[in-house]
Amino acid sequence: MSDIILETRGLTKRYGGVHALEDANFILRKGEHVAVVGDNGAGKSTFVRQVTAVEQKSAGQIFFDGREVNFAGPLEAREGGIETVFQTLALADDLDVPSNLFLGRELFKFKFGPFSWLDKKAMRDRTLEALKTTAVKIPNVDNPIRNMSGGQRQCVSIARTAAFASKLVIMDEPTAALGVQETAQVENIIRGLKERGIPMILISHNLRQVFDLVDRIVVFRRGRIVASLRKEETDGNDVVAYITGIKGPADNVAA
Amino acid sequence: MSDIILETRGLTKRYGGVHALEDANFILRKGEHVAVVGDNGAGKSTFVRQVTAVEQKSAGQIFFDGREVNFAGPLEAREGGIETVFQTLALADDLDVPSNLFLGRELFKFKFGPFSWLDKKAMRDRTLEALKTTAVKIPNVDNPIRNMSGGQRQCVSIARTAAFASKLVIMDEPTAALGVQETAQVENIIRGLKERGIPMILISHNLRQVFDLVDRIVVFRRGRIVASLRKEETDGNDVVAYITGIKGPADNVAA
Amino acid sequence: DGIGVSMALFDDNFLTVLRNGIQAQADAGGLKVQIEDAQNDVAKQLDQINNFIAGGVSAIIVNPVDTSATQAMTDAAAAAGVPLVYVNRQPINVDTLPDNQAFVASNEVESGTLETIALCDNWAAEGKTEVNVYVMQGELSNQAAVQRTQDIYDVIEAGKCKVKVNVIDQQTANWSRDQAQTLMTNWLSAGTAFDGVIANNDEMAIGAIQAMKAAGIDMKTVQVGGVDATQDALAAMAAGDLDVTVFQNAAAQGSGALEAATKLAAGEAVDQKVYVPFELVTPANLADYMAKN
Amino acid sequence: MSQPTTGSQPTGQAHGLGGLKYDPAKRTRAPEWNVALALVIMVAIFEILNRLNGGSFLFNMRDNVDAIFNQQRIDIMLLQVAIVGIISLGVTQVIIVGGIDLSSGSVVGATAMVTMSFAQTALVNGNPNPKAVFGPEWMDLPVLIPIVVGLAVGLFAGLINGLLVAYTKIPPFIATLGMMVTARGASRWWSNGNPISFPTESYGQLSNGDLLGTLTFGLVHWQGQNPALVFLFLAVLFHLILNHTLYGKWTYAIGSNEAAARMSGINVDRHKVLVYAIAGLLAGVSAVLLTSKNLTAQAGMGVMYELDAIAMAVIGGISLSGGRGSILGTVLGAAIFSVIISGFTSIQLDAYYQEMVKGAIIVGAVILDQARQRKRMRA
Amino acid sequence: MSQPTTGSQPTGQAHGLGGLKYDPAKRTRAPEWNVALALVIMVAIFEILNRLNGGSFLFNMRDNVDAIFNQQRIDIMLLQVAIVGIISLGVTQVIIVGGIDLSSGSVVGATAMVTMSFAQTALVNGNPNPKAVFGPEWMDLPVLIPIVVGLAVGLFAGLINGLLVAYTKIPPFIATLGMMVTARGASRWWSNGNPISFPTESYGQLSNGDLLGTLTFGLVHWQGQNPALVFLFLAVLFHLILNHTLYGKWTYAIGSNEAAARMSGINVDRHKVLVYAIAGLLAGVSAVLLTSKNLTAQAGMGVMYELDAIAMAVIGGISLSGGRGSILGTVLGAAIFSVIISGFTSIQLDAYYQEMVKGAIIVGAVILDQARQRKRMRA
Ligand SMILES: Nc1ncnc2c1ncn2[C@@H]1O[C@H](COP(=O)(O)OP(=O)(O)OP(=O)(O)O)[C@@H](O)[C@H]1O
Ligand SMILES: Nc1ncnc2c1ncn2[C@@H]1O[C@H](COP(=O)(O)OP(=O)(O)OP(=O)(O)O)[C@@H](O)[C@H]1O
Ligand SMILES: [Mg+2]
Ligand SMILES: [Mg+2]
Repeated sequence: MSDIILETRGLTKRYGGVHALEDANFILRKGEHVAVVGDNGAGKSTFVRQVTAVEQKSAGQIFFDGREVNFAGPLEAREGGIETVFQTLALADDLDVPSNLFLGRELFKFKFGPFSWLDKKAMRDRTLEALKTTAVKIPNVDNPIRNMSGGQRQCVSIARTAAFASKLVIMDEPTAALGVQETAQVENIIRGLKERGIPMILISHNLRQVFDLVDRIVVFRRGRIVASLRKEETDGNDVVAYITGIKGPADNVAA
Repeated sequence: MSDIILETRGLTKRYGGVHALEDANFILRKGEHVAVVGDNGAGKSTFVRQVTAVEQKSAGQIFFDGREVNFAGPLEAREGGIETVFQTLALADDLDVPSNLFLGRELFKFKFGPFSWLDKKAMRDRTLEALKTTAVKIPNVDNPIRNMSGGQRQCVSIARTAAFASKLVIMDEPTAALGVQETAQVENIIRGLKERGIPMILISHNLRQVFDLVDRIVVFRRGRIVASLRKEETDGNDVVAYITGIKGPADNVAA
Repeated sequence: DGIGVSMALFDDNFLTVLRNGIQAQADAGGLKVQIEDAQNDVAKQLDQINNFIAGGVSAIIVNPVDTSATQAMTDAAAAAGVPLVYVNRQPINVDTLPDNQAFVASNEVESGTLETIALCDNWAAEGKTEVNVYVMQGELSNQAAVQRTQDIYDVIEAGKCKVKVNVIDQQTANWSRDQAQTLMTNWLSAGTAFDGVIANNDEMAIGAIQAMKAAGIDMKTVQVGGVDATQDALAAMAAGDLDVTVFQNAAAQGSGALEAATKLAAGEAVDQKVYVPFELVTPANLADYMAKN
Repeated sequence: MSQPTTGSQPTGQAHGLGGLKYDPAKRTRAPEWNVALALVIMVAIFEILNRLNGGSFLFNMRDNVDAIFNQQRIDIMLLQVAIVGIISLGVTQVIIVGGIDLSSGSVVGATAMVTMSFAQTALVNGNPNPKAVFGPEWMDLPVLIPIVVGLAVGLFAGLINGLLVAYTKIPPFIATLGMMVTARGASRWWSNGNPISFPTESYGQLSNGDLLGTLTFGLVHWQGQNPALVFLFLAVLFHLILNHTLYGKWTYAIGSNEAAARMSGINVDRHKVLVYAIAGLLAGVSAVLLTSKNLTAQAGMGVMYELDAIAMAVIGGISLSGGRGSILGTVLGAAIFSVIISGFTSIQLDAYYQEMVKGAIIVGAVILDQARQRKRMRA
Repeated sequence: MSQPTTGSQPTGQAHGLGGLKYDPAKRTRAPEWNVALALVIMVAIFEILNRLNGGSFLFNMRDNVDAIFNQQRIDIMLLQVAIVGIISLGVTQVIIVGGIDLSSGSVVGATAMVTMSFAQTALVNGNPNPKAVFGPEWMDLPVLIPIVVGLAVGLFAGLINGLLVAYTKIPPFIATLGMMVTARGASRWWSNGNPISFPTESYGQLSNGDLLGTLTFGLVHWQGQNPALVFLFLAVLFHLILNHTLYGKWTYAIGSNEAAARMSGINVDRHKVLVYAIAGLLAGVSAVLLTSKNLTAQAGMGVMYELDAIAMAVIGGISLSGGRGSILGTVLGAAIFSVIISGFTSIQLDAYYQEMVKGAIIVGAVILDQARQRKRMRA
């Protein structure tokens, strides 16, 4: 058995005529934390959407946990063990916090197919615990998520992912909307994942954070992977040089 | 004439039983740039929504440009001269970039009430110019905004506000989703506003950015304004102390 | 107090005349009537009857949506002891009605039969032996439509028609002039030669006429028949466009029903069955009907 | 950085989890309250109008009967909405899951025709059944057969709706509009437009009987007709299911944000099929009760029921964009509907005006509901 | 930090503004293409079926007429959808703005009744008009009066819809459902359910005339009946308005994201009123043409038109959640509708099957459209 948990070969995604992701070869080892950085529109979220099968890739292969996978949708990806915080948060606005946290993984009093009886109390209690780990303040967890602030929603989403983490965690800009305290808390959660040996892909525009948390930095530019840098062998200026195209493969711009 | 452009007295907003904003007394002088900081859920966006009349306040008074105002809606606020980048972006997903940029302020070939003929070419040209100022890369401005990345959307929103800035600009976490380059560019836009003497309220969780850009920092905590600090007289630790409640008015927590 | 009336459908031209007949009679007699529209829904009609009973009316008149659905209504009224009169359409349980129920109705079998035979006679008079015709049906779920169409085939099969009739096509125009116009034009666009149109009602016949006139067809060369003898139909007949229609005395049915209901409410005995016959209308006797509908 | 005092303080205190002041007494009231209020107002208006005429809308005015309420009025008010109400329970779920069902009325029509064909009796007054659809060997079947057939046909139509919506991704409005047209065609085609009548006695008893007999609570009597009993039973059943089972949670989740539900690992497509199938099944129940109550089946049965069912749900406070609404609301909406129908007859309002006023009342009830909700939000 | 080479490179080159590879040849094709394709397929199928019977669906088979196409078929196909098509133009705009209009059919009915009352002629075959609504002084009015009355009544109904939707914030489904019920009631009440007939000759000429005469393009002839002319004229007009004026831009913007439109300073409420008012006005136009074509007005006129109009728009690729769709799509949708109607008659399909097949075709057309759109997205 190799120690590679996720590998993509030639992963490509086109939207109509837009080549949003081209020929991405990416490797993630067990226990490794990797950051994906790049300009807006560089294709980072697109990469995540292909790996988690939210969209169907145009070309390429994905290997997960030792075998080639072709997830039909995010459901299968999650069942395979990939937990994701998406950039556009996957929350049901009309439901309260516990319902969102346990969405798709409800706790039951007794099971009976779709008509299984929910254990609301247990879900609520465990929600309050999970929220503590993110330090977020929510006045009333029984209110629908619709009315919560950007940061509060983000924290619900992260709490969910952390609580159910298994083989691979992906977070797409998890702290973008967070305050100082909450950001620190989420960074703690990420360190906790590292300790538990759970591999992770972190997408972030915050280079300070990236250098704090991960082992390796992968740079996207114009839909392509242009660099993969070990943290010890690089620095902020170097990364920015790759992001902006000063370093790296020559732009093959026709015009 | 006083030099105060915006003042709120006792501004209060309750959602059902939640007191999201209480008794906010806030002053902004002409030409001044003020940052609003605070935890997630502290009431920052709520404050913005009351000032711009997206919601109707529960109590309190708002004075703008020398007289008390009671805007009926964001339309009036904008006509009054307040330009805003909202946290939830105000973009029409099915329209292309130029249409979004000029939404509510279209250019015409000739005017005839609602049936005025649009000057599409002029709007497109001026859009390309405006986007240059934000350094964002958008493959095809004629595509609907629906398909753009988080950062691209954010830039469209900022480009719009910057292009039409008049008496007061409010930005609610404008760089949260932006990359390194784009953030730098937006910060340049904000400096440009300062030079043009346009007053501004900037909401941000990024203290580095706040200290770089503004004159004064107002701290929100649990729905109340707990501090207003001149940049020269404070530092990061001090601000964080107010945000987290170590400094500032004692918490009147009952339990 | 008062009398409750449940009509099958307000939008129907013929039933409107009947309804007006009831109202006129009631006004003349100083009676209070409450007329409801069942909108062609059997279930709604049954509910209306129950609502009348709850409101304590002295008698009920029903123009049944469905003549085979009357048992439930009869039961409901009988259980509450309220007299009931069926009008215009013969209830299926006509032979087993309780004493305080009656009906004033016409036999739909006559309408289509009179219409078809008259058209056949006209073709025969023109010297034809074999004719090609189009048949326009009313709403398919409506019994009058089903019965009047059936009448056509019954006449043909029973040999009561003097010429050989070939039905080129039979489609529904849902009682509507507009749909009939469209349907007729579509038929015309096929270019098949034909000798006439048999329609289940006058509105559709008029729609067909308008389409044919728009296409430049000489109305003397085709026979068109309808049912109802509405004012529009009579005018079309006077203009020489419509050849046959059938008159049903709606006003008489309406007033007759109200009379029976009042008597039953007062505890008097009445004839349990009253038939009002259909009457054939052709240009020859057109003048007699001008003022009737 | 120091850790602030957050923790899980029980809500309902002066300060919630986030330290914001929280005043539970002022929390937004459930929307069902507004609907209930509208219902009471409407009943009161009709009562007053009736009193002006010397009658009463709800109360017993006859000296010879020992009851508080006008028993017949109560009976008919429950009975007349029971059948559309049952459809509305299914439509409510379809709307909550983010869809719409325009086909329910037509499905009732088609199901009625098929069901009744298996419920016919062989002899009518000693003569062979004049409306026979099949031969005599298909007559006088045990009552269970038409019931099963009815439920199966409804379920089948619902399944098709669900499969179309879930797997072809066409808008539910279109899928069910197509089903509406098709099912109406099918109900006409089944017996060439002829009505189908004369069911067996036991079939007729389904709706016209009263399983539990007349229920008496002191001076309040209720005949307890079967359709009304079934309606109330199903309402309670689905209220529990929507609030306490996985089915309910997923239904709300999908309606609230389908993409999120999908990403959360809910099998959205399969669940949608289930919801539409249940709605179809309820249309089947409705068709059985309807034909049994009227002792006939007609191709035109159920016309416009879909709009009435949707209107009931909407008056009950459902959101047509999905994710919100409740069975309780729909039942209250049905009650308002029933009061309107019976109320108009009781005050002898001219039928010409009834439709006009009915339209205005539907709109008015929803406006009232919305206005009160907005007001509470602002307070 | 250095400034990268961005700038406004014209799109359509190998690299767009963002430096991503951009291949314009593969860009998603306009959805109208799929609808047009469905139309062609459907025509082809009917042509083949007709040929099997020795006839032709579209082409002229008569030796004595010198034309390529079956002129009468083309004429009726244009005429039969013109009137619902005009409504559909308004419904399209209402759907794009994020609403729905269930009232258009009933508004046509009510408008027809009122309009016709002012279009009556005094003498029929020498006798006084037996259907007279008003006294003789209100008869034989200039044709302009009923036209203005018709447009005004339609506009008024549309205004009410718009005001309800915009200012009470109730869902458009409910507002227009209320209007649907109310308008139908009004059309019955107007003349106690009696039809109103015998218009003046000039009024009848409105629809039955052909203003431009028969239009001939080589061997292709078209009678150019007025309703079809009006429909095509209005379609072109609103196509231009939606694509090139402020009205169009705002309509799409509000449908796409109402909150965003509001925050951008669009007077959303006033604009909605305008859109619904225009839809009402178009229903008025439709009512005038309909009564003039049929020379009568009946309370039941326009029943189900609203669903046909919505179906046309949806077949034309509109999104019921607003923000997307086009007049061109709706016109193509209307064409598909027309082909279905005429096609069925041309192959003499039994009426009982027509409805069933029609439902399937509506659903099938939309499935095809969706499938092709998804396929292109994936390519
Ligand atoms: N459905 C779509 N159709 C067309 N283009 C799309 C679609 N989705 C994304 N794109 C384009 O693909 C490119 C990559 O988008 P992506 O969301 O992956 O960027 P990103 O790297 O995540 O940026 P950000 O940091 O701003 O989130 C963008 O130019 C975007 O406009
Ligand atoms: N419509 C609403 N109904 C009920 N509560 C609401 C509503 N809108 C906001 N709140 C609550 O009010 C509080 C303040 O929210 P607000 O959006 O102003 O926070 P914020 O300071 O902008 O936070 P962030 O930094 O996360 O954006 C939050 O606790 C939120 O849950
Ligand atoms: Mg992204
Ligand atoms: Mg905020």
